[in-house]
Amino acid sequence: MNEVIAFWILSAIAVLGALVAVRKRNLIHGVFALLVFFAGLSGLFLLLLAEFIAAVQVLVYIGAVGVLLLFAIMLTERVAGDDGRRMTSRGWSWGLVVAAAVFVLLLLSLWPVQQLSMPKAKDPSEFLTQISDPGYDGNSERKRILNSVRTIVNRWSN
Amino acid sequence: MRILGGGIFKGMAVTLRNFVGSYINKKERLPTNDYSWRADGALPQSIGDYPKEKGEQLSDTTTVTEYSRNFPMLLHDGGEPMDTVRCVACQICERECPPQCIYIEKDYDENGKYIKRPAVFDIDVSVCMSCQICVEVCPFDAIVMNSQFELSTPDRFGGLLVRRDDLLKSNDYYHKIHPEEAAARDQKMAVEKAAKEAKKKAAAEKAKAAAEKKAAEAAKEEAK
Amino acid sequence: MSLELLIDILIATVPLMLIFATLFAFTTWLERKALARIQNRIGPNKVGIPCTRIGLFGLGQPAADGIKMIFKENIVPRGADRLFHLLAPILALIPSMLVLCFLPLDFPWLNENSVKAFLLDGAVIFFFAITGLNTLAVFMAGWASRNKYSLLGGMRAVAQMVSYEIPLVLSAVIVVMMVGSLNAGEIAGAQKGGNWFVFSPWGFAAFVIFFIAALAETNRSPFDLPEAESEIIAGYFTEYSGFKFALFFLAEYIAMFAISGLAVTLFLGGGDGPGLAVLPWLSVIWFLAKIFALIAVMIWLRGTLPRLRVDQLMGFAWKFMLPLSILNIFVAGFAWHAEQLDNKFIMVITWLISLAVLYGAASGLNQLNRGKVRPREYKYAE
Amino acid sequence: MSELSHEPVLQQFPDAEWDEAAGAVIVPLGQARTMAEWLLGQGVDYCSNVTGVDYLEREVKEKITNDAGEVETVTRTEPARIDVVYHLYSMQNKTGPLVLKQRTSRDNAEAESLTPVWRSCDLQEREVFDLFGVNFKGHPDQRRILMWDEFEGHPMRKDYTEPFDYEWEPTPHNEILEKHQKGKVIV
Amino acid sequence: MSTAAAPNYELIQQDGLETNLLEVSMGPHHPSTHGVFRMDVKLDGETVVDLRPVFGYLHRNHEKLAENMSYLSSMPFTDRLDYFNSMTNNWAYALAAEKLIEVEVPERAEYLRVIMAELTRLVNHVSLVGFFINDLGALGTPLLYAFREREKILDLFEQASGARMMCNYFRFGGLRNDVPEGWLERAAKVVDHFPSFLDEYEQLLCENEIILSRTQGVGNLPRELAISAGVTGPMLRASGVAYDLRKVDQYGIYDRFKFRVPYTDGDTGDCYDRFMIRMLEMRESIEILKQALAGIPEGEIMGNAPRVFKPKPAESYGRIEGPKGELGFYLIADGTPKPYRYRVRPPSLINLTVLRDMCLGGKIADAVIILGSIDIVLGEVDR
Repeated sequence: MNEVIAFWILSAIAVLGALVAVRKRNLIHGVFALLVFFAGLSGLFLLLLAEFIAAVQVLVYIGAVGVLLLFAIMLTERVAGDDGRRMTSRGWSWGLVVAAAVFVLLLLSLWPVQQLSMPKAKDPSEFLTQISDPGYDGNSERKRILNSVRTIVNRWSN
Repeated sequence: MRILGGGIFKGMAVTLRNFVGSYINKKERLPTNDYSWRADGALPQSIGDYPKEKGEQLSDTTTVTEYSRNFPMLLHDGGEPMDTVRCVACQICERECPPQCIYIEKDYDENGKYIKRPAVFDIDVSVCMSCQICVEVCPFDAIVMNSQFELSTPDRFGGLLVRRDDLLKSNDYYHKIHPEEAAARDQKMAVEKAAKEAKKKAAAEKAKAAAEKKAAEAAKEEAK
Repeated sequence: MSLELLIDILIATVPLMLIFATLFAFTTWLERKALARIQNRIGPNKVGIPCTRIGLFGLGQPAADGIKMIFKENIVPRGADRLFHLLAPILALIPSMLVLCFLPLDFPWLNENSVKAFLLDGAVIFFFAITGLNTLAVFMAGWASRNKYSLLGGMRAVAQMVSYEIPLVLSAVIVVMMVGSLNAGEIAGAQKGGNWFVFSPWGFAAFVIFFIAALAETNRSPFDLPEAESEIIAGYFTEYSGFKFALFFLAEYIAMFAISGLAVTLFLGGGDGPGLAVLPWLSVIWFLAKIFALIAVMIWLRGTLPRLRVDQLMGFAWKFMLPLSILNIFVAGFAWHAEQLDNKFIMVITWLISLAVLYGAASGLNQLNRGKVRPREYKYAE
Repeated sequence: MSELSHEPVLQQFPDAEWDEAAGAVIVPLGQARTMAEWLLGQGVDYCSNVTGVDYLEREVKEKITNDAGEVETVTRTEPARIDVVYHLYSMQNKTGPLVLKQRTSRDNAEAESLTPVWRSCDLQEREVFDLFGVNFKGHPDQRRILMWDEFEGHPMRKDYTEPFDYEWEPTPHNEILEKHQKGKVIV
Repeated sequence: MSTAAAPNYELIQQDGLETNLLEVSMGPHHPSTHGVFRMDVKLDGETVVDLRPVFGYLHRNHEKLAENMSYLSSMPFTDRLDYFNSMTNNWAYALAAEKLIEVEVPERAEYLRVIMAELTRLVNHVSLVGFFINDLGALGTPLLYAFREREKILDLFEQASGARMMCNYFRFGGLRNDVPEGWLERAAKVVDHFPSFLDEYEQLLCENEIILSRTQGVGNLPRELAISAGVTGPMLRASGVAYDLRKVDQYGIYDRFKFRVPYTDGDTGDCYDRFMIRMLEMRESIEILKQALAGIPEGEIMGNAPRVFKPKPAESYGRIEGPKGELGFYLIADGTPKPYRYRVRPPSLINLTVLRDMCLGGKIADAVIILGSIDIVLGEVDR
């Protein structure tokens, strides 16, 4: 139950962050919203017991990509002021089409993931003992995640 | 060969020495809190634990050191202040005061005759810059510097404009706060007084001699 | 079931936060007092027990400061981004609090399961990932204040933190390499019995690099450029007052504890120390004592050194620390192989060679970077 | 320090006058820049002090010996003027001072800027411009320096009168005290 | 001479990519502008591309004030010019006025003047070094050590003159009063202790790698520019000109003392040189102080000059080697008790002429330390 609640909360955060990132006029606000989205994503990874990927998600996306974005904005934009420029380009309809296509692709690739399912831990504390257990094989988890990623990629390329 | 970062280590050694020294060798390292290196060796009165408890007043003789000066006071020679005040309201100090902080009015008796003392003598402490020029130009040794420092008040005109009666201090008080200077001033005054008296005496004798001469001449004339 | 989990989590986290918040208060007092003594002053000595004149060496000062901070007016400049202005101190505090969990502190009240909740396999990686968030908080504060000094401070901070994270991580890599694990508990365990990593040439070099980079990461003197008082007022928290400022202050000190704690874990043997066999809970005391030793050095440095200039700071990170820490990784690799041979003589040779290589490289890099900078002679005219 | 003789200057520039009382060379009109450049070539490399002096129109009583050989007191009117005074030294020869004065009228005060010759005149000439209202021809950046840009008048002129809102704080007596009691003076 | 060319106040244009410049107004409220001084700085990133000093916030028209009061009355106002060095300010003014009234200064007074002036130099240089290192970013440690020693000297000033900073001690023709009994011994004690403090100070600062790399090659002032811009004092000597008025003019009784003037060979003239020249000058001041304290005679302290006087119409220019540079007073007497013209030649102001030249191209942190190494006091700049 717990992980389900956590999943929904984190998903909500991620989706909201992504939406705000797209909608915000102010670029800096947008970047920070994007970072919130990354953070939510990292939480989702953690929920999948992919702690390494979660850490890397934080390290690379929030720590490096986010700062890179901020730097880029800082060096190209007038950071001290937010000039209300057009936030949508003229070819937004094409963008909509591409986005819809990507969404459909993702939707198609979603069903095998459900089959993979999350680890069936009856007891949440088992989660933790599982991690700290010396015999716990982190590799198998990673493999599982990798497999799912591979499946998605395969499906998409086929 | 220079050690890598040697200058930084040297500096750190100095700060460490000072850190330890401030516990061991207070005389050397914490001189502002240890006055034993001073000539008189004593912690200045009233500095010791400065922020006093509420209601605990600083005494009238607060002074940082006996050399310090803060703002002027008027001297009198004891007794009823206005009887023995030295100031004659000549207004030299008012004229010479660089920031123009002195205000004097002469005193007149009921007949409109000028009596040699001030009716009003105000010093605006907020304007005064403690320069001591008034003390120097005063020919009567009537104005000297006080060293009381507790003068803060919220009242700009009531508190910071010091009136004549508050400025009047006895010579004894002056001796208490600036012993060396007061003694020197007294001596100087005595010398001046003696010279004046001698001059007066000489003048009197001269007058007497002249009178005698005149008398003698008159007598002569009479005798004629 | 989930209630038990909650209790477990609370038992693990709340004391941690309480202890470090108290230590923070104590450290502010310690720093002020020590700096005062270094500068031949007395430091806070009046505030003790209220309504009495008992000073208690000024130990009441942090409490008084805290109360003052809470009741101070919260000023947000006109034109500032109100939301980010508010979020920045919170975002600064959360990561620094969070990483405290990854320190291998064996509190006696923690049972086997609960304590290990935080001893994730990738604790070290998590540590660096999460401390990296500080950068964002600092930038947020600098940007949201809408003050040119704040912005300059924020830009400096971002550049500085990003640059120094690399030598920081690279020097930690050495320990990870030697132990073969990212788990903080395992790293601390590998150094049991005085077998600390700092007692080897590569370990020492890594420790020094780590410590210097940690100074830069936490914006401590001589790398306190983001808040360089004499240049840009107070850098990114120029426009902060009251409780928000206090949060920044708290975050900075907690980050100091965290990064010192990591240094202790990686190089100074964690909770290792004498007397552990008799009293196992002493390890916590040892751990904290080591953290305080490092913080004392930080204070000492702060009392001694002026700060670097921006370009020198960057040059130091990229031209000195980075090559040296990469070289150090190779040295440590060779040393690891030499260790596998289990031969005393080879070990000694390895030690000497690595000492020579590291020192030679350091002084060579130093010479390269410093150029003609050296004390000069002066002439006199009669 | 040995004196820097004014004789060579007078020889080089016959139009220049020597003011004995002030010990200064009065620079002939329009020759300040050339004279300064010549002096710089002579090793006078250091201009210590630049300032202005304002003289109002005044009557001077002078004793002169008239043709008959009698001493006579004559009153003559000295026109108003502003002097710009330069104190020059030579750092390489360690000699000085040589005082130069540029004379100009008060109404349309104008002098040649010596900043291109000696950089030290830069801020000081700006100060003279600010406080005396002397316009320096050839100064690269003539702005007010001590007073604010919008300020009117030149405070160091002798006939300058304070504006009505001049903040003057004497002892609070008479009208000041009255004003204060009426709440007009905020002290 | 190219260096004497007019300063170019045009914005420096950079080739290649165009970036927006950040305009920062540093001051008048800024921790390290040493008072209410303002620098309008244009920054490209952190690099200073334009700098314009703005001052006048502390302007009180000291000169006009002095023209409306007697010669003696403006003596206390000279204290407030460079409030760190009231003694030397007094001396410069006294020197100029003494030229007008032609009064002899007694021997003992001359010695005491030298002692006071050199103690002032110690106070100024030691605290300047402290402030300078503070500008470099130290947490005030060197400054507080400096203040610890300064305190002892200020105590001496207080015992002699009654005030610690606004001494108002010099008079035309001598000094206001003699020093109290035992003062000379106390002064000797302070002076004897000073070198050991300087040793410690040098150990703390002079080899510190951070200070070396921060100050060397920063704010170079070439010799020709320094001379042309009328830069004086330690700053001039750091640029390689051994020009010290104590040697050149030999005012007072400076010809009797044996001391050396430290200077550089003029290759660098950067902040480090300015800082070190001051450190070395303190040693020489101590030498002078030792000689003066050993050689001071007994006797009168005040020549027979009246307190209020009317000098004959004349002009005089008196200048001394103040701790910050050449401090000059230009007086024109017109036969009244007030000076007709009273002018201060402020070394702080004139040394600021070259601020822009030294700062351009440096970082913003360099601008701060260059300003610190010039050693200005706004009381004197704005007058």
